[in-house]
Amino acid sequence: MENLSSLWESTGLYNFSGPQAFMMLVGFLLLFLAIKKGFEPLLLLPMGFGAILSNIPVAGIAEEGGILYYLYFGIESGVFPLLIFMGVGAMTDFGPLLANPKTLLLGAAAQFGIFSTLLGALALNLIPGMEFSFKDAAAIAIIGGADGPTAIYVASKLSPELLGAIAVAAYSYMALVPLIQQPIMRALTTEEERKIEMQQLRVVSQTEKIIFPLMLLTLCAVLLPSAAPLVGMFCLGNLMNSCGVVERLSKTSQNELINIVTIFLGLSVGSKLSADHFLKTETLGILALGAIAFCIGTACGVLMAKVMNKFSSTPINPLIGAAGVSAVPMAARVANKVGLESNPHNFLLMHAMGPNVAGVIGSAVAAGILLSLVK
Amino acid sequence: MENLSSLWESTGLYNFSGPQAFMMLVGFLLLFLAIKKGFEPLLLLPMGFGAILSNIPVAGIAEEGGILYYLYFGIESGVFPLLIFMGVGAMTDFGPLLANPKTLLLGAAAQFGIFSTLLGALALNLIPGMEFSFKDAAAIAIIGGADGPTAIYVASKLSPELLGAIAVAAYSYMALVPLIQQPIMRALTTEEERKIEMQQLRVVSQTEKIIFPLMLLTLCAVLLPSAAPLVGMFCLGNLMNSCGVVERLSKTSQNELINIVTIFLGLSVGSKLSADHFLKTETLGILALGAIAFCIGTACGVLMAKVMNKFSSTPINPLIGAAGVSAVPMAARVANKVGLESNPHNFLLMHAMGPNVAGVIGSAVAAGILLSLVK
Amino acid sequence: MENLSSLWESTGLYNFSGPQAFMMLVGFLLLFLAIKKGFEPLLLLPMGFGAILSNIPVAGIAEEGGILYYLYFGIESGVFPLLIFMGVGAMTDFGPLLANPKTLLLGAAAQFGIFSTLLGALALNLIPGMEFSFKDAAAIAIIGGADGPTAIYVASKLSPELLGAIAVAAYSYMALVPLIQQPIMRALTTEEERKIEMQQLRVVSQTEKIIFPLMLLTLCAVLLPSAAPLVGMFCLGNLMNSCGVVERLSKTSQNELINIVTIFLGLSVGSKLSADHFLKTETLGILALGAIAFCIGTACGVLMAKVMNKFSSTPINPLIGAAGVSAVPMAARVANKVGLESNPHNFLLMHAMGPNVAGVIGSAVAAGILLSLVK
Amino acid sequence: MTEMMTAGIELMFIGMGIVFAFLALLIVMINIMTAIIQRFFPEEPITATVPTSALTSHTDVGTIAAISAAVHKYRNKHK
Amino acid sequence: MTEMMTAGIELMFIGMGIVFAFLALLIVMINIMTAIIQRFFPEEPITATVPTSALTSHTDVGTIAAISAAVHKYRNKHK
Amino acid sequence: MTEMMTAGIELMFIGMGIVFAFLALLIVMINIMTAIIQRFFPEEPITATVPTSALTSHTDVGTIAAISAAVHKYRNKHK
Ligand code: NA
Ligand code: NA
Ligand code: NA
Repeated sequence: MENLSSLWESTGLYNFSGPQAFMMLVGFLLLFLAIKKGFEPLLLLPMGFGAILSNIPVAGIAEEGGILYYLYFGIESGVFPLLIFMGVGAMTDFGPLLANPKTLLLGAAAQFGIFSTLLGALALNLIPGMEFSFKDAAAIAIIGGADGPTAIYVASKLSPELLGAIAVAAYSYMALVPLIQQPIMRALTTEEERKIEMQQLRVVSQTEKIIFPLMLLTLCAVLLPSAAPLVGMFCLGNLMNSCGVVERLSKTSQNELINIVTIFLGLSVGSKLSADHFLKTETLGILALGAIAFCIGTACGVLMAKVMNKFSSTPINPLIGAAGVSAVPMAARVANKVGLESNPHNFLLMHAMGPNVAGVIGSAVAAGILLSLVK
Repeated sequence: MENLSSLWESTGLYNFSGPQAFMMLVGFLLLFLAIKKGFEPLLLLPMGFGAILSNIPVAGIAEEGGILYYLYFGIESGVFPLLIFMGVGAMTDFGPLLANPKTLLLGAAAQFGIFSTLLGALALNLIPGMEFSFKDAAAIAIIGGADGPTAIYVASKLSPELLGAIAVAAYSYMALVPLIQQPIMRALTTEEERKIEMQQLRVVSQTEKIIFPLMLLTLCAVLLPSAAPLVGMFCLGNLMNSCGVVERLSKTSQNELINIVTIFLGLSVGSKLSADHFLKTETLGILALGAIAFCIGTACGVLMAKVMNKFSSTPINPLIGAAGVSAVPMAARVANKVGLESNPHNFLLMHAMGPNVAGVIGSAVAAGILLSLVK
Repeated sequence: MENLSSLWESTGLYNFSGPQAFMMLVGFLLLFLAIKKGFEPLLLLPMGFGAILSNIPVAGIAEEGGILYYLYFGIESGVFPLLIFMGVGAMTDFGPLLANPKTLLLGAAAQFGIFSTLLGALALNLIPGMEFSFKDAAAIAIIGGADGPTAIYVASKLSPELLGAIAVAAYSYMALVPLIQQPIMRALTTEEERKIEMQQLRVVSQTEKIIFPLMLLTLCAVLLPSAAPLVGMFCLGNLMNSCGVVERLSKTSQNELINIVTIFLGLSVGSKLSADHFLKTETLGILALGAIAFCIGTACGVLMAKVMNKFSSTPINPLIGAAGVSAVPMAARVANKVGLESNPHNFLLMHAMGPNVAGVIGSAVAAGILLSLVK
Repeated sequence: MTEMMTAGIELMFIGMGIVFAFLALLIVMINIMTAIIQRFFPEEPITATVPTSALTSHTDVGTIAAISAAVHKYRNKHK
Repeated sequence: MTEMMTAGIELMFIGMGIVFAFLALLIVMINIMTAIIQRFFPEEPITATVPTSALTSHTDVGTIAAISAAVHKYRNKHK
Repeated sequence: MTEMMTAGIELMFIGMGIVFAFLALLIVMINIMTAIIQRFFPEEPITATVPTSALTSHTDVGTIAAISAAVHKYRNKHK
């Protein structure tokens, strides 16, 4: 009967701690958001499942010898987020940006969401129970970049313990972009501004699309090498797609490879949703800061667009500024939708894709700055 | 001429040992079974090839620095069998089981094949030349689960030296299911019983299919966490498929990912078919026990179905009990075939799929019990 | 302002060394050759990109902790080139070779390119500034095999520091095969010889195609086990394709798996194009020797074919001898093209595929000899 | 030796007991789940979101073909 | 230096010798194999070997299930 | 604490400055690139660059082989 009692002592029931049970509920909540609400399901589903698996007592799935322990090495080494970034690069069309390069400034402005959040995180230290180091603050700030792989890459380098909370915040708010952005966009623009029609974009030649990623990479290598891993893998994916001579590599990086890595990445990020890392007052701070970061980024993008519209020879609809936060392609779609409400003949989608991919570049640049200056 | 003699000393001919040559023949036999007899070729072909490669003298393909040495880490860490289990989960439809949940008992009964084989292995210690530790016995017993990835996972944890023989036995007998099961099924049932028609299964809603894997995982986490890695990855795959929102992940896990891992898994398992591990009296014991395990599992399933038919309000054809051993979907097809012989209008296939997937759950549960109690 | 100066000190501009900048230019040159000239783009594009990434100062992408550092392990362990070889094996049809087995001798003759280059490399030691060890010489010689994965595999075992230069040379000359081979083929054959029509090849049965890779592997295991990793993985891929029972594994190895590994392999080889390894006088020697190796291999193949034509009962067009260097399928196409110029009704392509795949076997055998005798 | 056999027999009983208990509990849970879902979340218009996996969608093609073939045959026979 | 060259020349002869010996032996083996196969296992109808396995066979399950369901339904209707 | 805030504010200004500088420089570079390309390399017929490689070209081999076989057959017939 010794066996029976040792069996009882090996049950989850005997070993469950309250926090573990709570974290499993968080995992189920993420699954619910992913499946029923359609919140970024490609990442939140494996992430939620990883949270459940890693909080099962006794099983040790996220401890040495468990599968999530081994998979996590793909994040620790930076390989997983960089491969995802390569796949995203292969899916990205720089055409709209090249046709209207000044929209890059909108992508720059929206990064104020990152740096203001950094200040906010440092300020939260005033509240008792919150304690963020400078590195933590920088890792939290990157949520404002509204770009999943960038956030995971930076957090894994600067503040691995906060990785789970940061990834959850980043992907949740990316899924909430329509809810978060619309009121801000409406509040900051007049009906007249929202009606502004933009000139049709010129056709961009294949040569330009081939040269651009190489130019971007060169600029990055020369001026901001700490952003080179992110920017480099993004440009590699983009070049594989635009050059047209390695179609089979481009397709694989956009499909099977990114799918496999997405499953592994989601599971491993979820394994950082353990009770001792997530159930802290700090997590509430991170969630709050993330929401604020998205709001500030959106606002800055819209305001920048208003300023540019004043000085530009061709009209600029301020709504496309909101797409500068990245969150490709949701933010661009929101701009399109809000624009259509004011002027049913005004299709802003392609115009908003410019600032949208500019936002990706902008947040990779900001990530490079954080990685190089925060030590 | 020093070179010539050193070359001669580096030939296989000079270095071949009898056992190595014999194991290469075993490898060729596996290839023959896979290619000409159609025995589980997806696994036996790479496994047989791995056996050949790892027994080539001098080359050291399965030794440190060789490719099979590195690939084997995927088994040692449990990652390969768990990823295969995830893919199998994504291919599994729990519909028939949910429509007729009491067939779970058939999947439970068939696990007696596992535990009786455990006793058998211990009893074999009486025969001189056989020496099985308790762990070895448990690893051999899992062959009775008739489930490839489960057998490999458990054997890699409890008795890595027997892994090769266990995997060969498990997959060979799975391929032989039609031959093994039919006489037992006929012997234990009457013509009348085989003619029993079952009620058509109700349609199962998508919500049920989404909730079920989560419920199964929760139950497993609460009661038998040691089974959680296996059950968890299986449920992840199943959920990815049934939820409908991550189609690209589900497809990749069912196709490219499982294919890649199958090649690697087969090769690495084959690398355990080395002369010193396989050419022992014990291997004959393992092969004999494996066959007995399948027979006992089948018999218990059928007998359980006969008992249930006595007490059930709706009729149960005892043939579907044989499907409780897993070996998806061959065992279910055998039940269907034997049933059709007695009653050409009686299609048992979908009814047998219930106990069939129940057998997968049952053997994962049994694996958890072995992993948690055998130390 | 301390931050500003530390930022300046972290720019690439501040840290660039001349050699690094030069190597980035080499990377761009490889991209240009791949994209604009169509030189083996599947490998030269990721390789060129890897060269750029690994020479970005500060970023440390190829140093410990960087993504290229981790990916390089796939080359160090031999896993990447062997997986590529498996995929190539799955794409290879041994039919033309089996229909006309004596063309194997053409593949043998062309390997003189390898062994004469070995001598050449040793002779180059006479030139001041060049210093090749015996291992280096053997690694350089394998360029003459005109087979990418074989060259990378051998170089990674014998002379990892030269890997970058050797891979660049091998792939560049493979892309240049039409330019290199045509003048040699014309110079060594008469118009009459080029007009020779060959008998149509018999149909080869599936059984022969299944037995052949197994026979080849066995012969290799018995006589030259050091070639077994290369030959074995090649035969595995070929068997998976020809046996017809594991179609899903065969397709995955020919598509997604080889694509993923090609991206990783290219990037990691590129990471060996660092300034300190590549910018040496030796590199010029390697490039020169590579070109010579291709020329000698081509010439020997053609001459061997002329000799065989003298003694053979059926006519042999000497042009197909040039295909013996491997460089599948470019070399075979060149033979076809040159043949058509002399006799517009003479289609040599399928006849040249025999020596072409014979060249792959031949260089794998030669690789085995080098790996076993050079220490 | 006999000690190991005793332990083996004990494990056999415990093991089969747990397997049965676990799967029996699962039956109860499934029945509860089905009851709840059928009462509170009755059959949604399912065909909106249908799981399509590479393998199962091949089946659909096969399925429709099979149905059509089977029905066709049956009808011909019973004319 | 000269020592290395000597070793290189030796390796060249040995190497080419082995390459030719190996491939020549392969020719002989191929000819034997072809002779045996053509005599004892003449050209089978190639499409004979069909893959059957856990992974590939899900389709079949669906197909048979569909037939069974269809026939069942049809029979009920035409009773 | 205040020290950290000061550092944070400094980082904010430097960071936004660099982001703007970098992307503004990129605008200039794009304009230069576009000007150069439109003047010196005007819109080529895009389909020009065709992949040629060991991996993708097996099909081509088959194609050419098929053509070759077909032509061969044709010639034989019409001799
Ligand atoms: Na952004
Ligand atoms: Na089972
Ligand atoms: Na060759």
